Amino acid sequence: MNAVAWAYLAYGLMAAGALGIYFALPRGGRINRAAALLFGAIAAGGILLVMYQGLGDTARPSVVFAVFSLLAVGSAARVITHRKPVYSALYFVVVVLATSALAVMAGAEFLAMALLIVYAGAILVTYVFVIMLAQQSADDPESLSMVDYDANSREPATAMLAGFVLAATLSGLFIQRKWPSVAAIEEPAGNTVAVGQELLARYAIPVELAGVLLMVAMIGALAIARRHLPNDMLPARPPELPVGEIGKTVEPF
Amino acid sequence: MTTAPQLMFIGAILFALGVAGFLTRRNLIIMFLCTEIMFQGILLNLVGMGLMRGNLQGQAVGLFVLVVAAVEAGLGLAIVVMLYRRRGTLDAEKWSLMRG
Amino acid sequence: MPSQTYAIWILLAPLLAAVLIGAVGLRGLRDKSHWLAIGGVAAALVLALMLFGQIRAVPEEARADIFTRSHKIYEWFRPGFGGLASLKWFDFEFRIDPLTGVMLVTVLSVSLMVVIYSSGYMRDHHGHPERGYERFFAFLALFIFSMCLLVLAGNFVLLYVGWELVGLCSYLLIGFYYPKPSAAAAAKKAFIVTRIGDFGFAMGIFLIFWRCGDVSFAYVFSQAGLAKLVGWETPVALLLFCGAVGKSAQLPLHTWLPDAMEGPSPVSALIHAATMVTAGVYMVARCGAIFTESPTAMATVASVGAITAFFAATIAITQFDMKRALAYSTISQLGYMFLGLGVHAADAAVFHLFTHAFFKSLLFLAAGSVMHAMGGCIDIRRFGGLAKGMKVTAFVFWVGGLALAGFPFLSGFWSKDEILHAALGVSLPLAIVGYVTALLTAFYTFRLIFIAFHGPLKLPQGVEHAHESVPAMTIPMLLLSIGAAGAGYIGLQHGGKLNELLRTVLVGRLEEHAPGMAHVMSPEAAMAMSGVLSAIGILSAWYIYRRKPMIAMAAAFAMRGPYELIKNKYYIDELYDAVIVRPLHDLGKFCYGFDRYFINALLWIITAIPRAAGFMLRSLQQGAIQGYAMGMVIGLLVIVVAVLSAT
Amino acid sequence: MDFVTSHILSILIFLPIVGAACLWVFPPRAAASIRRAAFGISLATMAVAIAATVIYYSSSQDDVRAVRVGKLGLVEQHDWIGESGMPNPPRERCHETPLLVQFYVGVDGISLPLILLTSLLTPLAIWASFHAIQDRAKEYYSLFLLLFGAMLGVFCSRDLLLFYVFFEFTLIPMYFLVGIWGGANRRKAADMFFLYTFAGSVLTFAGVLYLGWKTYATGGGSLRFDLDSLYRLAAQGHLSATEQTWLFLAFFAGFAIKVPLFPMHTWLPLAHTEAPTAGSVILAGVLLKLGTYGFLRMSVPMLPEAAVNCASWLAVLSVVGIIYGSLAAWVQTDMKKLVAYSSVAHLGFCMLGMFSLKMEGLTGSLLYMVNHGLSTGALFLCVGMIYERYHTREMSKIGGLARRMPVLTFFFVFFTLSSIGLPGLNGFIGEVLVLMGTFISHTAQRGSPAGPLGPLYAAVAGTGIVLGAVYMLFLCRKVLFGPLHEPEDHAEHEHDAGALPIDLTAREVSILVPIALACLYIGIAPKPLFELVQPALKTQVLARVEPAMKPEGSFARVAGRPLAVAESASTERSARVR
Repeated sequence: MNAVAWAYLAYGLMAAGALGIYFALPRGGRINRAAALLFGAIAAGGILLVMYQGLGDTARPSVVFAVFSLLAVGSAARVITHRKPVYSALYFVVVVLATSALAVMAGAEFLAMALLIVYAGAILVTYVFVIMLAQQSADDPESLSMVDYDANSREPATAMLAGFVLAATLSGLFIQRKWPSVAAIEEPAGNTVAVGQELLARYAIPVELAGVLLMVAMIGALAIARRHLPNDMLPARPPELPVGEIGKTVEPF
Repeated sequence: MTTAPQLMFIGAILFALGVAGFLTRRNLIIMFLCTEIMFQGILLNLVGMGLMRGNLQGQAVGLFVLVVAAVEAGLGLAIVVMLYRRRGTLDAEKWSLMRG
Repeated sequence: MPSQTYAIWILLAPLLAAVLIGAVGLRGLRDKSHWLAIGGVAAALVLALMLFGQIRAVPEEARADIFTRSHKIYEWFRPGFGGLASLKWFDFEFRIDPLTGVMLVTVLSVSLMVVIYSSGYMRDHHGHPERGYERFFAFLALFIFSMCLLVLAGNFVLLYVGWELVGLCSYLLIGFYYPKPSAAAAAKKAFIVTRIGDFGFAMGIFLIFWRCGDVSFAYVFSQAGLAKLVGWETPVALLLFCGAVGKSAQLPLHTWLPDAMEGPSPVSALIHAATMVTAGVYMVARCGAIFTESPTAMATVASVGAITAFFAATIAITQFDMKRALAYSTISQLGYMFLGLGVHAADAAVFHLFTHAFFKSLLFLAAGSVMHAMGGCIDIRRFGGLAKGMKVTAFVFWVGGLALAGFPFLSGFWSKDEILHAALGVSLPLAIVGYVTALLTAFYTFRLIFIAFHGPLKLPQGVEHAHESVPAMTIPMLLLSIGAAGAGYIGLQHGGKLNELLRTVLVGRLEEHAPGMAHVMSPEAAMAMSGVLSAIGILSAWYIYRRKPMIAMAAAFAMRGPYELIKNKYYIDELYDAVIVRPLHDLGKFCYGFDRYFINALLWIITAIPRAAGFMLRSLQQGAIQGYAMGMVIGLLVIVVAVLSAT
Repeated sequence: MDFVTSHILSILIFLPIVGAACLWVFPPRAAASIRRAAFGISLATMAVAIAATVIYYSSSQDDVRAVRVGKLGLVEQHDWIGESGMPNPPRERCHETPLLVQFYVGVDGISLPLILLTSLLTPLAIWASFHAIQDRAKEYYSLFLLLFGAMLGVFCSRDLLLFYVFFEFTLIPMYFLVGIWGGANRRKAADMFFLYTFAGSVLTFAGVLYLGWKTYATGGGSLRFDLDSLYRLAAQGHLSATEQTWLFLAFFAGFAIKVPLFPMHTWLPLAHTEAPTAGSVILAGVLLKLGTYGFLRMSVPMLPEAAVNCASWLAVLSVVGIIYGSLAAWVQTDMKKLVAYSSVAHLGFCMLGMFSLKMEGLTGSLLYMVNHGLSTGALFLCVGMIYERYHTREMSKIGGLARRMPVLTFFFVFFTLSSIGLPGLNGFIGEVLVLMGTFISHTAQRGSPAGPLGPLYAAVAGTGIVLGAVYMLFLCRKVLFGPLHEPEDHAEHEHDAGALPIDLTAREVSILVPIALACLYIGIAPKPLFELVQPALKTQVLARVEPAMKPEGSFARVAGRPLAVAESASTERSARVR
């Protein structure tokens, strides 16, 4: 099969996946679970097929690689289709785990660990906290029923179309591409040391800037979250001394 | 021979999934999760590109992606909390002050 | 002492007085402010007399050189830079010659009298100064400074400076009683109407500058300067004459002068009779070298003068406001002067200017004295027979009136006769107009005198009895009456010292320009004729207003139409208002409306384009995050496709 | 000390800007200290400006004093963007066209009077705000100082792009000054002011870029914007007549709106009326001069052919503006609006004189800029002082103030007279020279070729003198003279705490006195000013325009007596020596 045929196959598979997610998306009533599963399975199979055969003359990934790939894609699909935010968050943990596994297999151990620590350890915890903060309390009877914006999607068809076109275009790009063969990266002292040297040698200033960015964000988050009440509920400013008419009613600029 | 194409393929699919989710879900928190999925896709792509080129720049830049993701999560979620306090809802469609 | 030092101090004395009064008058001097003014003007007068003595002492053969010299004080500003010729500065320079000397003496002597008079006039009957007393003297001193500057100026631009400054002082002094709306309006009118004339004057100066490249009298009136003006004399002279018309209140710009009587009487006497209004005459006399080269200009000057003289005299007959009547008389007499200038008798014109300054300021001061006694009333219908109570005032009014009427052997007789005689030599119609006007002059002057001073005593309401003014007012009037009676003897027609002296600088005496001119009358016959005419005028006034008052009324009734026309000053004010002022004001409104409705509408249309575009694109802005995200995805796809198709 | 003297212009420009930043150390409630500090900074800047003048006067080269030959002085030249001295890159690398923008400043006799004017008016304007501005003092005064620095920068710049940056930067503080501290309709006024002027100067920017590209294309090595190179373009014939015309129009768009020339003036009455007093003073006194200065410094010498060709059109617009502005001023009922329309008329005179392209007219035009700044600025101050007491600008509501406020009346009349060109005061000199220059423009004489205008223009514009007297005296009569008439509610406010006394305070008198003295000085003994201005106008402007003018005017040919043609030939050569 030539690349063009593979590409058309991939388009079909992407369409199947998009359909599957379309059926799986929450939209008020019952979900057509069967259709979702069917199309999802077709898409998963197709992904495997493309991965092993469609990407030109590259190395064939291992079974473990394939499993983690499917796990990542499937969990991501669940994140965007699950009705309950908490479950979405948990599925996202799975995505992160799978991704870091893939990274390990690609030789990026340090990045994989950082990914695990930062995402699973920090970011996801924040998400869960926020989800808990942002749900009605347990005494509230309504909290048991689904809120409207979780139960209903917004224009699922258009969104899926956009996602499909994007995925299809990118896949087509990958499939038709002539992949170059390159030498493996030399890492005499191991991946961590190599990445560290790379960061501090080539990216020293961006690293510093990233530190600054983190600090700014921290302060920003504090400043935003500290504000308890909207402005109009704050006590009024004390009245000012009477002044001349010029510049009397001044508005901030 | 590496698995770079496969990594990038999976990354692209993750990215597309994130986009689709971002477009269709209305819960602000889930939308943020979708952006995180997109980040994952990009990370995988970066790793793949690094492999393809035979250097470590992909991984190094990947770390910056992590930083941005962390910052985005911190600030974004703070905003979400604030917005939720104001209106008592997480519905993205309720926030449309910029409608022309 | 060199003559320019005199000139500087003549200027500085009144200027310092003005500045000092302005600086300390408000706090310290108050009702003693007049001493500074009197001191300054007296000092200037003494200096002017000394200067005049010096001018007279210049030997005959040196005159041509010395009198055309320019006395440079400092460099003022320069028009150009770069070329050699245009390196020349406009200097602050003086010209000192007999004309200047005569003007200075005239101006300063009348000024001194008026300033002294004012110290009595600007008070109420208890001797308390009026509000703004010190301001009055500061302005007066400033005026005297400006007038001296005008006559001393050695170039056209400096002449223009004095010209405008006297206009300013006139504005300030007419508006002295500024809370009175009519005074404020009259001041504004005076300034603006004269400015219309000044516009022409300025254009004339530009024309001279364009042709000659210089504005100094010393150059322009020299052979070289006049050579460059060849062919351009008529426009130059006519434009300059515009300025004179405005300043000297000739037709058609005469309307401001009667209104200017809103000012205090001393101001009317000094500025609007004796000095400022004669600046036009002075200027035309000064520029005689240009005017005499252009027959057209001379004819224009003479006819404008003659027509104005007659025209104003007719109005003067019908006025009941004593000062206004005198103001029209001033216009009429100024017309005589221009007639004189136009018929190549510049020396006679300046002579008349000289005598007129005395008798007309005397008349105004006397009118002021009457007004002071009548509690501010000046309408001759409301008082009469004042001669009994106000002997001095009545006496000086008689002297001034006789001089104005050209009664034989008083000053006005000599000077007016000289003008008329010269006119006879040039144009019979103009001379006839002049003689008729002489008759009218005698008539209206004595109309005033007989109504106001003779007959049964009649006083306006609120005035118990007519009492004579204080010595501070009567003494200057008496002194001036000496001048009014005797000033003519300085310049007796033939062989008069004054005329002799003036002729050394004034260009274009009759004989030179019209050698073969036919004399209609001998000088003696002309003299006799004007004396007879003035006597007829006086007698008829006596007959009509003392003997048969009904005649005046009957005549007025019989010729209602013409009477009303003349009484309302030929409706010229109304005409100007309807033809010039109102249309211009409406045009202003139109301009403002054009701004607001047309230009801004255009702007609205231009700005409507982006506004409409925004309105159309607005629906794209949904406000929802996902909408924007969709846009981003589409953009991303476009980029991907573009990259794809490129590689 | 040497550093100071050699960097005096940088100090001059940045002192107020740094000062504006320094104001922020004060606590916001310390309004009194803030305004005192702002006033002090502005006075210091004024001192620096005077020092710069003195240094320029004493500077000489080869025993020739710079001021005598109108040469540039106090020059500072640093690369700002790009570097100078680079060779022209090869053709294939032309997409890397190097940009060269310099911080290039210098003064000559054209800019110094305007710098002095700015540094006289701004401290006085700041001083005049002491009572009127109580709210948000820190923002107000720091914006004012920023404006000060930007205005000085415009007059000092010798690099077109630097000029443009400063030129545009003045908009920002002024926008806020009008928009925040203005009158009732301030928002609209500020928006209109900003958009109007900005729309024009965007087109100017296109012209600026084109000129920069042209310097590169003709071998300048990079996109240069320094005036020396730009002047050279036309002088060496690199700009065709068509190019010049289009560039002239581009510059015209920016400058004419700023001036403002009829019919682009409608922003001015609104902005003047709504701005706070000090804002109006600066707006009229200095900001309008940026436009005329732009014409004088950029359009005329840089695009001489276009200037000669377009002069009659500009003159027509100016003359229309003179009459139109005067008439429109006459029918106003709002004092400030009246003075604002008078600015339209006055600036018409200014433009007319400039485009006579004669020394007389150019000198008059430059002096007119200064004079208008002094007299109109002072009139706005006077109107502001009345406003602070009566809270109205309507002429129908007040009248006869001479009785209540004799001191104010004195100054008001004084500046009115200065504004209508009374001899002995400043206005006269400018007016007479402008009209004189216009009048004689058409003839080639005394070393200068024939200019584009003629007596007709002067005659029509001369009616503006009469109309000027009409509307200004109308204002005086309405407001100062006549029976006393005050707003009904005035008595209630009269005894409020913090209300001003009836007549002027010592502070207000001290604000007006320096301006009055300057008016008298220019009116009576302006010789030093002429010696400063005229050589500079000759070398910087006339020497560059005159080659584009016809050697002999059409009018003179008709008259049949061309004057001093031979004389002009010899002197013209000497005039071009720099």
